[in-house]
Amino acid sequence: MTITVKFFASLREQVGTSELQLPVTQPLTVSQVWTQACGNSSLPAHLLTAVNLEYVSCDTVVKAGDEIAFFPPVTGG
Amino acid sequence: MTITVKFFASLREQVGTSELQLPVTQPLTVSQVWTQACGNSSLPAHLLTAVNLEYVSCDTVVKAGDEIAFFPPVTGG
Amino acid sequence: MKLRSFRRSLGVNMSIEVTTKPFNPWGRLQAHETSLNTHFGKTGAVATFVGTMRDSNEGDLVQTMWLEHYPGMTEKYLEKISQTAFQRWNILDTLIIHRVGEMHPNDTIVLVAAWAGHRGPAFEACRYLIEELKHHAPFWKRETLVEGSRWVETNTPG
Amino acid sequence: MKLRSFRRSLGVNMSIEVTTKPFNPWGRLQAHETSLNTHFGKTGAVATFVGTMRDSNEGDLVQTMWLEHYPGMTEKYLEKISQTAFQRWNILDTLIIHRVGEMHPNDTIVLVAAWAGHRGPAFEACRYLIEELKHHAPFWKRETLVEGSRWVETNTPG
Repeated sequence: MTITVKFFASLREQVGTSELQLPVTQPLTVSQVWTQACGNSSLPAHLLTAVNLEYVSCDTVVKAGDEIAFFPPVTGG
Repeated sequence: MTITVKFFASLREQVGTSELQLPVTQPLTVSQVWTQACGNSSLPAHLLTAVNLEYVSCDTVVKAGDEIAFFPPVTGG
Repeated sequence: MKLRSFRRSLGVNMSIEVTTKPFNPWGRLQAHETSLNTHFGKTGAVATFVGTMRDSNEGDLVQTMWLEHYPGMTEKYLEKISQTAFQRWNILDTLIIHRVGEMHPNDTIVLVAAWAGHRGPAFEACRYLIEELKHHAPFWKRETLVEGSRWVETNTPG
Repeated sequence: MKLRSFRRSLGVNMSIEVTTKPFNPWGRLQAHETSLNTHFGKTGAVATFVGTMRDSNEGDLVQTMWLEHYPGMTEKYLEKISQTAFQRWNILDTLIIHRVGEMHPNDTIVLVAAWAGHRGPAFEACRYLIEELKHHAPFWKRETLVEGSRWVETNTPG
């Protein structure tokens, strides 16, 4: 039972990977996913978070099979 | 010594001509031009007026050689 | 009718055309951009508006439309609002093309475009130009319906 | 990348494309209009915005740009804002095309267009779409300068 964690743009470079699988044995918030995935640091306030391709707040609870993404402010268009 | 008086669109049809020459022997306001050109009626409030291709108010004074235009509200674009 | 094209110093470029001929707005935008060599790499944004003849108005089918204008004053007014747009916004180029004479449903009536470094000035200048044109430029529409014809009395509010 | 095109009932037409290939915005608008047979004579207005890569940013020359995105979420977000535009304004059709991958100065980055019966809804929907896209759609720009490269940190305010 895992979740997929994705990182984009400058954050992807900082984390050093674009994607990893995280085992989950209990419900986790997005903030807790960050902490587990990124070595116990707390989620930086400026980062954006999405679960299953939709923006969410950092206290959203995720479950096995979900795709969680972390990324910096967007700059398209 | 004359001025050119032009009419456009529905007003042109009502007046029955697109252009006429009006003799001038003294300074006239745009309103007075209308009255002389159009049989002593007073200038209808909804009409727009231009002198030498620029919008003016009806009390603007015109002189020989000027081109005065009267027309209804515009509907371009 | 001739193309009035103005190339001024200080990067002020405005083009105005009043034409009796049908025109393709996208082809004209393409051609205009091709001519903008001086803005290569400087233009970050272009906002455009294209107005097209609809086949009905106020509940009636419209078969053809006749667009009358005041030659001379029209061009002068469009030049004036283009100059004002350059004074108010940080823009690089403007283009206005307006059809006159007889036209049919789906024909392009008007094209307005504003090029700028950034999107705010491009949008604002484009909107300003079409609103000023609609409210003040001396054009008049006459519609031919299934039975009879009529002058259009007012434009749709912006 | 594939074209996501939606043809719904109730006259709701929205098209979204994310592409790695260079595209000509005016050619695409022309082609899109040709496909709009159902709106023949109904469209009175179209407002468009085209964003183009500039050759400098924050005072530095930019040689190439890399546009990263979040595949899947990007398209979903663009669909969402297109649907919202149809809910808020009386519009007939929308088109969004966004480039990703490597690009060069003067390349088109983004095209947004909204077709409507009248100009107010066309302008407002077009502006809404580009603002929402710029502020929230998951795209990121990385610029290659004469020396080195950097991620763009913020967009120009609208």
